[in-house]
Amino acid sequence: MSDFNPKIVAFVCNWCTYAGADLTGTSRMKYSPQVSIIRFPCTGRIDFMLLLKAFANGADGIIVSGCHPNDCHYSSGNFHARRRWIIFRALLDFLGIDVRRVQFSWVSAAEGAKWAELVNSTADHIRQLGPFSGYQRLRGLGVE
Amino acid sequence: MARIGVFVCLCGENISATVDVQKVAAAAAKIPGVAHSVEYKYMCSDPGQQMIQNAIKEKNLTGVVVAACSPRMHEPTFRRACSEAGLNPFLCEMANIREHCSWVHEKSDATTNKAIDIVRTLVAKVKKNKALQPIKVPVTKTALVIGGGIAGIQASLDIANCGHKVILVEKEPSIGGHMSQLSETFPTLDCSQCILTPRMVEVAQHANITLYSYSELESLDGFIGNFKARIRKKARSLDEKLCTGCGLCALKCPLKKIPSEFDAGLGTRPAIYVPFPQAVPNKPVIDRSHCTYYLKGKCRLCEKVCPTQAIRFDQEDEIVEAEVGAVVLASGFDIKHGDFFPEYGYGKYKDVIDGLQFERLASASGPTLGEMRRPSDGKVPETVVFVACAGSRDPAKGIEYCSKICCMYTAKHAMLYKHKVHQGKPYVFYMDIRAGGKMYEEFVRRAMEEDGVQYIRGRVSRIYERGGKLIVKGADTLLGARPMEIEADMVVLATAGVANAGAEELAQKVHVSYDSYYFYSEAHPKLRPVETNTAGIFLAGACQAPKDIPEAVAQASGAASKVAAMFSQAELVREPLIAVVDRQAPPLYSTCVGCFLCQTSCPYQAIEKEEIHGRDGQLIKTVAKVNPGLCQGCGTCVALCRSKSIDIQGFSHEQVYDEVLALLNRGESDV
Amino acid sequence: METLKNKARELLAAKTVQVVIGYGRGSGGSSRAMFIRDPRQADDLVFDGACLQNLAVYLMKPEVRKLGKAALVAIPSTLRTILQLAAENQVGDHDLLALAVNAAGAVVPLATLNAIETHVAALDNNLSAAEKEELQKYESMGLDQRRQFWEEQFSRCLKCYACRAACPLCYCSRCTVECNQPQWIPVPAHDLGNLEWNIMRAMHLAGRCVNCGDCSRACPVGIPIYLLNQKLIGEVFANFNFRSGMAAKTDNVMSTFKPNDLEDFIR
Amino acid sequence: METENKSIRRDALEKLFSQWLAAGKRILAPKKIADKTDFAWIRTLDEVNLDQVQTVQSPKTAIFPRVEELFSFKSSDGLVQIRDRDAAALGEIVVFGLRPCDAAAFAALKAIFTWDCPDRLFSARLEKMTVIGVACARADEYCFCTSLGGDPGATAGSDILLTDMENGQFLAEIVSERGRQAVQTASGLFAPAATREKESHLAKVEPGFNAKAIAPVLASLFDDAAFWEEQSRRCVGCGACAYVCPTCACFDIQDEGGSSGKRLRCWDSCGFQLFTLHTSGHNPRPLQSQRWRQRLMHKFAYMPERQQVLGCVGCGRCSRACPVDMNILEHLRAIAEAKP
Repeated sequence: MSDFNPKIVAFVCNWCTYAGADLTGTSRMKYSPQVSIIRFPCTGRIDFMLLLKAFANGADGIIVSGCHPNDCHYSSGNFHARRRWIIFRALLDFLGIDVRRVQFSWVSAAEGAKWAELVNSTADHIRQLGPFSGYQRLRGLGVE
Repeated sequence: MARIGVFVCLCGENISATVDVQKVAAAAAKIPGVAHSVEYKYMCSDPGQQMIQNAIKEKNLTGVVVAACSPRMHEPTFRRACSEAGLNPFLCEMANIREHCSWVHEKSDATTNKAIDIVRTLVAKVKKNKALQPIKVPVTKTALVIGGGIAGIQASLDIANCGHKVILVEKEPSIGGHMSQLSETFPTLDCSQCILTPRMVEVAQHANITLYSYSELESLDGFIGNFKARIRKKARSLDEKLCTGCGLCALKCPLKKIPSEFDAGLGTRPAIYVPFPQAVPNKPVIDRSHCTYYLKGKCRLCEKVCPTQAIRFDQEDEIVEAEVGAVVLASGFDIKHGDFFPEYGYGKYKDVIDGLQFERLASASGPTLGEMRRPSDGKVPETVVFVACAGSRDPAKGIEYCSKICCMYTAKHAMLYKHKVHQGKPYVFYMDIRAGGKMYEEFVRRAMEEDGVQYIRGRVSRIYERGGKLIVKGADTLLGARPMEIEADMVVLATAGVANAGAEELAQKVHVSYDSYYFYSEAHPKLRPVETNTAGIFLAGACQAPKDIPEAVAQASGAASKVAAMFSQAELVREPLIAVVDRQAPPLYSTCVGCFLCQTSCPYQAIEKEEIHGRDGQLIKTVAKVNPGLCQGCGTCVALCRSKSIDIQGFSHEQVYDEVLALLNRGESDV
Repeated sequence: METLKNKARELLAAKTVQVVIGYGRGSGGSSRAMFIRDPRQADDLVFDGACLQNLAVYLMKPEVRKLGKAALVAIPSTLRTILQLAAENQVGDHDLLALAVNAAGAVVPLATLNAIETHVAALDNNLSAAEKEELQKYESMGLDQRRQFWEEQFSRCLKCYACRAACPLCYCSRCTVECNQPQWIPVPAHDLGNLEWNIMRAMHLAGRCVNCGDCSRACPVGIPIYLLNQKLIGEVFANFNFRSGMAAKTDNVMSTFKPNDLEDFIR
Repeated sequence: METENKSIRRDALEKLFSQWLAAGKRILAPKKIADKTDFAWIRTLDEVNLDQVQTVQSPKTAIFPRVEELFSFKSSDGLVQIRDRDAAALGEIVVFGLRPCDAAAFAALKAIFTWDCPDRLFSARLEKMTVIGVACARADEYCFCTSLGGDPGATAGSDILLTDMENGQFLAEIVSERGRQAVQTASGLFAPAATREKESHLAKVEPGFNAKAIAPVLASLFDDAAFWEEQSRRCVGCGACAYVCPTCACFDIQDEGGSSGKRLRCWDSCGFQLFTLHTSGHNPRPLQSQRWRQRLMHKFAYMPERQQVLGCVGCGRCSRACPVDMNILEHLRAIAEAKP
């Protein structure tokens, strides 16, 4: 699957990870262009439905990233998000949906290097897993 | 139909070096709804901004996407430019193709395609942007300061001196707090009351300050700029207007032997009393828990002797209501007392005292008039052992933090003792000496070198009495943990600084968060140290954590400047990027079903209950309502709401949903 | 049985309640909900092993609410539903009278939420051994095996929303599936739409579902959606030590957090 | 045409199936799935289960699929191209093992889809459908076909109706031209019928009420809110009844995909409060009782009036599928006996 270029969507919070990704840029660190960022005020804002929409629309992988515990700009948004993810992951796994497709992480505004590393390793990982056909094949099924 | 303008920036070569900007602009032009698409060398430059403004007018654009650097860099720039051209600033978005694209990828088609993806995503978003108006919240320009210690006094004076009204609430009969109990202050050894009492008087006389002493906050409702406070004025049993503070009542009161709070229990006071001579206000209060009349129904001697008939035995507590715009919490701290240290015999041996008691012993206005006489027999102690970290930094005692002030006041105590008892032998048991601060380290050195205070590094394990002496058992860890035993005449424990007994209750009344030690939590440990997470409520002094005087004063002034800044405009103007609860036409009124899960998730108590009543006045339903004064726009409630009845402006369901779809669906038109 | 009938008569006669919501005889020996407003109808009340429907669903139905204060014949899951509804501000204290039937067949009237709490606390509210065993069966499957199983199941989903309608905790006046700006869940009952609907349903019931099983009983094509609820009931308990429907006042487990929540999946 | 009577051995059906499949026909037949039996696309005879009284769903999906594509669209450079669904490309379908009530129901669907303007795709699917019914040997308390003019051995709507003669043979009544063609292509499998007597092999369904009486009563009951509330009080407003119903034809139109996608038609139900909700927030049928009334009115008053056909064949599926045991037969009896 070496010639496979995965589509990866990153849902990140504005205050930590988005700023961290900015730092990656200002530090001119390089990473895989397969990942594009969508900006949210806080990980607490990220609706699990959006992750499903990303998969349904052809995402092979997803990164969800925000402030480290206790660093949340809104003090507890990331804690609420974390609790939601715990349950969401359990459900996806139970439904046979490969949770390795979603990488959760904390990347602070100072961790430009971590962001680059996270994106590259995630891209490699998803490349190994191949296209998320298990989910994408659903599109169109059940329509006469 | 949307008419979006896309403005692709080359950023010199920062973007164009790796991204084919012509291709990006061309692709953007093909995105449905894009009416105008150009590239330019420096979009943020004046000609660049001019270019955008002209396009807005000529092509009458309904939205703008600037594909350039990070919005964290230039979003304000371009939004301002748009609004100057008559386009609502919130109809402008930035596509970050520099930090998130050109700078992090090599020159390639993939990089250009990603830039196009980003632009397409932001075009999809901006199509769903709504023109938003800044939120304006009216401000009542009166501040409520809770706590009349040095922090509360400083904050009150600073705010009042900015020309704003202040209501200062102090639960004790007099303001002054712990500082008024201190003898001298480190590192200058100037008399505490000499520097404090002028400030107290200033408070009393200040035209902008209303002082409610012997009063407590009953409740606080409302939100930033618009709080409603209810204050309980406890009955002094006295008509303050008539009372001249002559003190005759206290003189004649038959009870004299009530332990004085001010003297930390070392001195005594009558049942009707003024805590200390320089008290502000200088009006007595009857301690009903001791007064013979209240206990036995007879006496009323004070009433007879009062030249102005000011005594009011039947006086009741009074509730005063006040509208305030901001609140400063300066409720201070306390120190550990009582049987917290059984191993040190504290509370058991009269001559094992705490730091505050020593302050009173050393104070010229104290029970011994400043003479160094030990509590038990009034003898001058020959040998005094000072124990630092009594309780602090001791997980076993459940207090893991450093109380911060002890190192310094212990050095001060040892010095004061030496200055008063020249032949005396002061010893200090310590763990580490933390003397960070201007002239602090020098101060401790002086204690050691000039005043010959014996510093022993080690914990005290036990203190017990033997032949009229207090035996202090410890170890000198610098001498290979050599066991030490000192025969002392008096022991002073630098007991841990802790939150006030009422700290939790007060926090819950005003809805601020606190840590596991009941010290109040600041909004951000570094960047917002004087704010709380509840907008409009600020912190000053030791209610946040143990502090020395200069720190408490500095923070108080910081809080005061926050309040003054808030009061400097007629209304608060806030970005409208906040949550809103769905409203509908009758019969539905709102899709909210009022489960109020959102309420439990909100870090800012911004979600209120709103009752919707029919014409007949009868309740139809209770739904959530976001208080725009409190909401900070995190959106946690939005993701939690099952019926999607809460949305957040600027990151709405439609906006983020369309972003996801646009990012992943490359139309045939582009690339 | 007689005691139940008598209780119903007594409550209606004394006008303590305006309606008794209970079980009557249904088609083919089944049971069905009945709404008794006239003491004389009380004779038709039945209570036996066939009485499985969670009648709390009617507490949220305007047509029933307008009848006035109700006495509700309550099986254990109904009682827990009432508490969960209270925790979600949908029913208040003294809004209704729950009529529990204890093992001995005696009627236990529970007039306050507090009384219901006490009653529920004494019951076994864990997943049954059989339920755990069945979950185990699926958890031990391979990922792909599970995917295929659910794909086959959901491919039969009609999107008739009987699961939603039968669930007393699906009381939103506008369900997310009814939002079309944006269209969160596709309206058609194709495989993707069915999967998304079922994921959303399970997520929205996480930390709330009391495992009454009505969703699955309601499903005309027999999709075992109770498995999803039970899975999440187990996860919520294992991770957050929380069980829904035990207290009338509780911060919902999914809208609160603990600083030390599981973290090992986050980089 | 004149009905022709033939017979076919049970085991010959296997051959029949393989011939159909070989000819590219798809077969929709009752199949056991877990503890339920429902129509499914099957490949072999042993998948088929004819023992059940009735399937969960009706076979209407053969001509009115749960979700079907009407056309696809693509927009680029401001232009939208639409590609219509190619009706000619639709494959042949054999519906096997449905009950006489279901066969009769196709007439009701046809009446709706060809009423004012004939539905292109529906008509095409109908054209390509062969209906092989199997008469009812058993019935249950939910069945009431006989109250509505049907019966367990009725041939109406079938191209061929099979009756299990309980001796390894099926009586095959060839009802239509399409039936005759089916027999011809399967020559050798069908033999002349020994007997045409089938009554003894049929289920008995006692008429439950007088259908004629219903329509006028309904009209007079329209404004009797209390009556409908009483009937529908336990209804929780799901769409199960409509989705399993062989004659319910309400549908929704949905576009999926952004700049390029499909327009889909999918089932809908008048039982949903959303069904009649206006954008303004106003809902002409805000109450479940009104939606229940609409369901009955449409089947027993509006359709007879507009399409001269009843919207119900008495299959009893809605009663069996209902999570709260809304038994339609019971309710119809109550209506027939109601004194307006």
